[in-house]
Amino acid sequence: MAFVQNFPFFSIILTIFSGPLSTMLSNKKAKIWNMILIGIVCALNLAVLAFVISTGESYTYMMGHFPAPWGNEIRVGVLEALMAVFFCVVMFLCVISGGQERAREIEESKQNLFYVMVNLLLCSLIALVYTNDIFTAYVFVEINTLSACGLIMIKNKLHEGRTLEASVRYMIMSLLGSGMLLLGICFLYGLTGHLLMSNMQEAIANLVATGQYQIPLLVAICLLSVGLAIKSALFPFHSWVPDAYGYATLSSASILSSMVSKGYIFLLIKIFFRVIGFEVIIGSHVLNVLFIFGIIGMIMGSLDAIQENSIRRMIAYSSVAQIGYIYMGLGLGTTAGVVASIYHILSHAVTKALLFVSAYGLTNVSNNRRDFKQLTGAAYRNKLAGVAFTVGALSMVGFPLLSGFVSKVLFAQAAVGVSSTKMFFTLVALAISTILNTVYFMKTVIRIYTPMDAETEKEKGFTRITAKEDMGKAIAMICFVVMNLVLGVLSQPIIELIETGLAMFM
Amino acid sequence: MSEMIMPIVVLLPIVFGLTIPFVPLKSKKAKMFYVEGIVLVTSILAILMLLNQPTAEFTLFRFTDYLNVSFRLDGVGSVFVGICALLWPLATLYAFEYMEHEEHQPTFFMFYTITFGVSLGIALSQDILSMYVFYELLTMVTLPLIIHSLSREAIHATRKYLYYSLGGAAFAFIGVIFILVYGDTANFTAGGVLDLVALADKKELLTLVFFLCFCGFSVKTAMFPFCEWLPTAGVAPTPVTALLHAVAVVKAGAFACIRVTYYCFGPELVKGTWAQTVLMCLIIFTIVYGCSRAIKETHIKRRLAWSTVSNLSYILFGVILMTPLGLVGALCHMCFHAVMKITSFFCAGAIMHKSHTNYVHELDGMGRKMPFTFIVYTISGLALMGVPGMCGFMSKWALADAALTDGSPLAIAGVVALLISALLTAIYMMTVTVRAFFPGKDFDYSKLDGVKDPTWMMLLPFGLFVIAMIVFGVNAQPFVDFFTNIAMALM
Amino acid sequence: MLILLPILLPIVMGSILLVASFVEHLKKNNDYQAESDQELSKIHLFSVAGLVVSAALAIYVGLQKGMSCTLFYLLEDLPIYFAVDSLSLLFVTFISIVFVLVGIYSCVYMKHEHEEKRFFGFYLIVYGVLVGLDFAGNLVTLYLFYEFMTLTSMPFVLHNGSHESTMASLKYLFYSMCGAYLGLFGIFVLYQYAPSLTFTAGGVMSVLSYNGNTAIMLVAIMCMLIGFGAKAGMFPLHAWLPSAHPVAPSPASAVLSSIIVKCGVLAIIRVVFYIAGPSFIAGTWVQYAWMTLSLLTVFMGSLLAFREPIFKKRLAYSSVSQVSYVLFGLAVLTTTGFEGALLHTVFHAFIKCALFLTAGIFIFKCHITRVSDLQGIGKSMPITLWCFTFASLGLIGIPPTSGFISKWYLALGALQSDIGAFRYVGPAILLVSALLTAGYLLEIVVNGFFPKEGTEIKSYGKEPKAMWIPLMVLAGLTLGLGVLPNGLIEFISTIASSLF
Amino acid sequence: MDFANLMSNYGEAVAMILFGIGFSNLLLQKNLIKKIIGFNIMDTAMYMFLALKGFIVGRTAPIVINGVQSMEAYINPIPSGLVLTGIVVSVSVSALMLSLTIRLYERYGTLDLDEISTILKKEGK
Repeated sequence: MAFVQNFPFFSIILTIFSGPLSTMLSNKKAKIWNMILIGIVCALNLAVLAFVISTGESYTYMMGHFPAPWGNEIRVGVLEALMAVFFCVVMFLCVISGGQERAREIEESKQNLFYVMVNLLLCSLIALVYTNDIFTAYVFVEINTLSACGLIMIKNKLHEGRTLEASVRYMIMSLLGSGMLLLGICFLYGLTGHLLMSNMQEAIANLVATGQYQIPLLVAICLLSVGLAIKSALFPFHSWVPDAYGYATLSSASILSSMVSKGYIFLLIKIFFRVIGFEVIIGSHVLNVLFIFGIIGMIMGSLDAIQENSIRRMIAYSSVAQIGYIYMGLGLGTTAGVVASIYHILSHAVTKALLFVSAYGLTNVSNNRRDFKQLTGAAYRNKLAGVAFTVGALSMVGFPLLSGFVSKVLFAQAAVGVSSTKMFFTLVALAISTILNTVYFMKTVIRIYTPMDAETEKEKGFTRITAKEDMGKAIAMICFVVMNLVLGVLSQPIIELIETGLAMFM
Repeated sequence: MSEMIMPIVVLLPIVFGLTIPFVPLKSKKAKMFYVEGIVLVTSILAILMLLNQPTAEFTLFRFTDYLNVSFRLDGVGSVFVGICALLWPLATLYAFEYMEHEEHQPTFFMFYTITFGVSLGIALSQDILSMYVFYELLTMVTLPLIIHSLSREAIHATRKYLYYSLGGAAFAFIGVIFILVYGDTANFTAGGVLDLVALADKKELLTLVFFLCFCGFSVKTAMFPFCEWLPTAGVAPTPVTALLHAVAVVKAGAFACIRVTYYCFGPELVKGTWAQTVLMCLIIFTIVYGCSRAIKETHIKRRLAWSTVSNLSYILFGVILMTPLGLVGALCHMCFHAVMKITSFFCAGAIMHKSHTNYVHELDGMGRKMPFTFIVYTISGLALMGVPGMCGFMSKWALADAALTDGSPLAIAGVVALLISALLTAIYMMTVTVRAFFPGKDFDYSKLDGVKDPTWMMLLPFGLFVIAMIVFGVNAQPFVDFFTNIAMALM
Repeated sequence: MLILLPILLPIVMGSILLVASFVEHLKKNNDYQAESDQELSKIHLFSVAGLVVSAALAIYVGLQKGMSCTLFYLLEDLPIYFAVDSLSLLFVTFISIVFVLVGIYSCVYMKHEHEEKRFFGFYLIVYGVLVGLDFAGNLVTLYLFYEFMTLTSMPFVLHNGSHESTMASLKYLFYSMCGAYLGLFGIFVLYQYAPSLTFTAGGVMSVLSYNGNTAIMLVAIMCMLIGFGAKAGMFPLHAWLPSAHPVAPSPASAVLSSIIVKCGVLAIIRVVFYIAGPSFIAGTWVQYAWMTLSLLTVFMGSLLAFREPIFKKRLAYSSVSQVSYVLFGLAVLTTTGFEGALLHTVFHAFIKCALFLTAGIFIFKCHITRVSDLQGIGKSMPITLWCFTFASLGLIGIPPTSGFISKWYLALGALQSDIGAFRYVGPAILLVSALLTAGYLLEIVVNGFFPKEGTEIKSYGKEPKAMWIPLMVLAGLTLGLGVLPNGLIEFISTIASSLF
Repeated sequence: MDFANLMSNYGEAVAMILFGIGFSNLLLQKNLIKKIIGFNIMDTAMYMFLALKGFIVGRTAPIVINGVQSMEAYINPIPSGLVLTGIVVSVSVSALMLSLTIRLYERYGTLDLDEISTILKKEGK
């Protein structure tokens, strides 16, 4: 066994133990340690990715000394490694981007606790990605939820009440979701007698072949899908999103929007492919339900966003719409659709984080007021943020050369391959949603590029800042923009990776 | 290696355009030379390319294995390249004088130049995806040009433009995807890329998709009911309205419609279906509607914009006839209308620039003060009306010829619409002329003191355009032959 | 190439005048100053000489039967082509006569209208265009000159620069354009279905060519009739005439009313008899519609003229009515009717020209525009009023004036034809209209010579020579052609015989 | 409907009913404490379900006594383990929720989430 194969486990262990460590460090040291840690984890996962690509096949990694079907396992394939690397990178950028806000908004004494949450979150994400054991997955889902909740509620001087309320709402929704998830897992366990994904799949294939327990199986599938859908804020379970994303501190908001919900979706995809089998899922028609809600979400999210008067809440609503895209892709029920969804996970993560970071950059120079009126001319006050926001917005709109375009193409192509009703709805929904996206994003772009005359600016006490004054954000924005372009222009290798990864799932 | 010239032509204005705000040229004049230089070099290269007619393709980059951005020059593309390459340097020259007193000149010229490159990109695109990419880019790079003055009106107009354009593109996108998935190849092929025998069971669906796609692209061409944005966008500086909203942007829409109809879905698929009927009805309605609105409109540039709406639908009418002759007519009008409309817009711009008037009723007596401008305006008006001997007549002739060869009742209705629109054109163009030259006996000319003809930078383009209008009108055969050659490839 | 000379010469000469006027404007910064007498006489000499030379050339060319020339090709199958035939000769002759006479008349008249350079410039150009229209050898060329005629004659209406004239000129433009585009529609259709657009006596249609497309071709021809009928003042596009004529200078109204409306007739003749062929529309709904419209116009025009108090407007309505006589004569599609129509074309040109010139003299000398102010005018200007009287008699159709002959032929043509009730209705309406004509014209004569008692009779002095001589010539022609019409009738019957 | 089947699995049925009660409480109750109670009921129901699944009548805990090594004698230990893990999770979640509730109560003096929302809106932050 190659040494590299240990790395996934190492990264989980490293992150989980760095949590307690961070509590003991001072704020500054905690920050530096976290940066290093994420860097290391990223490097480890990169090595894993390279290894898996070079061998061309996935491997399972036994935890402890019990072999399957009893022990706990980690499974590593191309897709898992890719997601892990990706999450690390985005996490890194999200954390460095929010330094100023954290210093300003979070109480001095609680700042290092933020890093604990980040550690736990990263740990749970990586574990979710790699695990081969469904109950382990459940446990890490809960850890994920708890740490995300921590990120939202962390003592925020500006909006304490809001964040508290938001985190309660978030928790309640999540608990509903995890309750259903757990029930689903119990059902499956009861049906199959296994917890390891590969074994479960065999058992289920057996069940399907013999025609036994069809109804419980269907119930289990429903419970799992709905549970994870609730947790990932699929319409209509999105009521917590705008508050949570809109009032949490910058890093939290970008982390939550770009990764937490994506982790759940990835888990769902994994369950579909690795536990239940995609054929069975397609046969169960659960996908149709997801598809419908995905489409409604796409439209409703955008409509809400249009009415929104605060830039952050607008971006949050846009997330709801984008989650809708992903579920719509899943709902198409083809591999191409799933590839598109996964690609959109990447593209949306990059774009949404970019939007949050740049939106903060813009509100920072507008007295932290986020209603649109105050944002007039913000792009001149913070030029980099203006450009970055524009890029993000264009990507959301599906402008060619940016990542959003490629995922749109992939969705549409996937849609053309399926039955005509679904295809029709998908294409029309894509078109309408594009228009709606245009409406609210480009409205904002135009707004921030409309100059405010110097006097009013002075009167309101708006400042101008350059990129150097907030290096963290500058670096993050530049990196996100570059990633966006890379995803938009050089999509081929990434799509291929996703496809091989999915093939390994089968 | 001759195909290398294609990316150069496209990228040169884009890359050098980006440098305009940053070049360390102090004097205004030097900057002017720099801008004009870029445009001229590009135009010359473009024309060289047209003469050279490279046949090979050039791939700029790949999205995926089968999705890429690549260039190839073909007949229809040549036409569009030709229009852009010939009009842009003149328009730039005009813009120098017009923009004299405006702010943010470097930014303006930056986007102005980039737009040139992007338009050429549309013309040279080899496949529908590349075209779509440049098409979207065009929307974006023209955005700052419309919003230039940053007034409330301009912002409103820009938003409208943006929503309409991107909304249209979103529906056009559906068609793009279908072509990518079902087409034998994504590259433009005369007669379409769909294998109708193999796709026999999908005909209905493909027709629907064609309809959506055509509607999508026709947003830029301001087909009813997607036409409101064009007059609103008239708030932009005149060189922009003239060049972009009479030539590049709207013609890009028409060009895209031609591509989609004749080179992607193919006339064979759509001909005789409900899609053709519905589209044709819309187009015919637009032809008349645009003119009627032009008559009602008193703002001079918006009036011309409505006239553009109507005239663009002439082109679409040719396109939707789905016959080679129809394509000939469409291409004719595409070329000729570019010249005519850019002239009238430039005149309007010169008038607005020199006299700071915006409304038609304020133009009384101006003809005496700006005789050259108004004479040119009148000539362009006559051409638009389709007086024989001017280019407008030739394109009308070609379109009517195509429609009557087709012979269906709708096509004949289209011809009637053309003529009604010509009459309405006479009304809204000639009233201005007559009132400008004959304001009434007691007109007090002292009101117009200080109003005079513009300088050579504006007059030179005028002169050239007038010559062009007459030459095209009197000797249209070479053009028609050229277009016929293109269209014959469809047979 | 000789054929081009009479077309281009006046156009070039006119352009020279226009450019000169334009340059003058630029130089003087738009402050209008009346031309000096010396300058004026130069202009007059230049214009009249130009007119005479071109007229001579034009008639010479007209006499060269079968001369033809292709100028250039708009498209391969769309040549700008000129050819001379007997019809061209007929038209070009009376056009030239009228133009020269009116030209001479204008030299005096235009003194009080200013901007003479511009007037004569356009006057020459219009003449060139009209000659071009006559010599047009195919439909497209005809259309080209037809449009140019509208555009170049528009400045006549605009001439005095008042607000009403602007409005009237726009009305003129839009009506003409509307007509032209209707015509263009027909041309589009004929281009598609007719074997050729070149004028051929008797029409170019063969049974093969319209097989199955008869319906649309008939629609097209109807469109062209209405369209070109706009210029000829035919209902429903007649309304421009009464607006345009009163505001134009009188020589211009004379030309508009006697010549330019006839170009509508020419275009219709070319379409019906040289493209479609009389047999193609004989007995179809087109013929009946055409007859109905023309008769309606005849009656309506006379009626309106009868009620009209303004002199020039009354004459304009009279033109509406009289030109439709011609159209009715054409519409019956018989040899006699056709002869009558052409005769009436020629006669009406002279008569109406004379009438307008009279009106011009009244305006010039007495500043009278209303009919009621003409009481006793015969006392101070007997020559003018006598000429007017002869012309009126001609228009009414009282022998031995020429009008009688043409109306005789028209009525005969109608009676000979096979057109159902129209055989009798037509002549009856013509007769009623003639009575109305007598009513509205003789009223002036009677009042002029025998003023009502108690009216104060002003003395206006004598009319200038350059004005009454052309008038006399025209009145003389009215009478002379009535007495000795044979040559003309023979000539016209050769044209007619080639068509039927 | 095969009620016999239901009767023989009455334990599971009860668990499901409890789950439903807990779920609806969590979803519908306005009072935060009642919500948390609902959550606990829901989770407990789940553990009951798991424990029932893991128990087979006549078998003993998987600890080798008297040298009996036959598979038939023992139950599978994993469900019990899962129950334990689950309890840990739910306890920590409850703790977090309670602490959040306390902070909200301190701040707003009410446990009604909707009221809190109204207050927040009034504050307008």
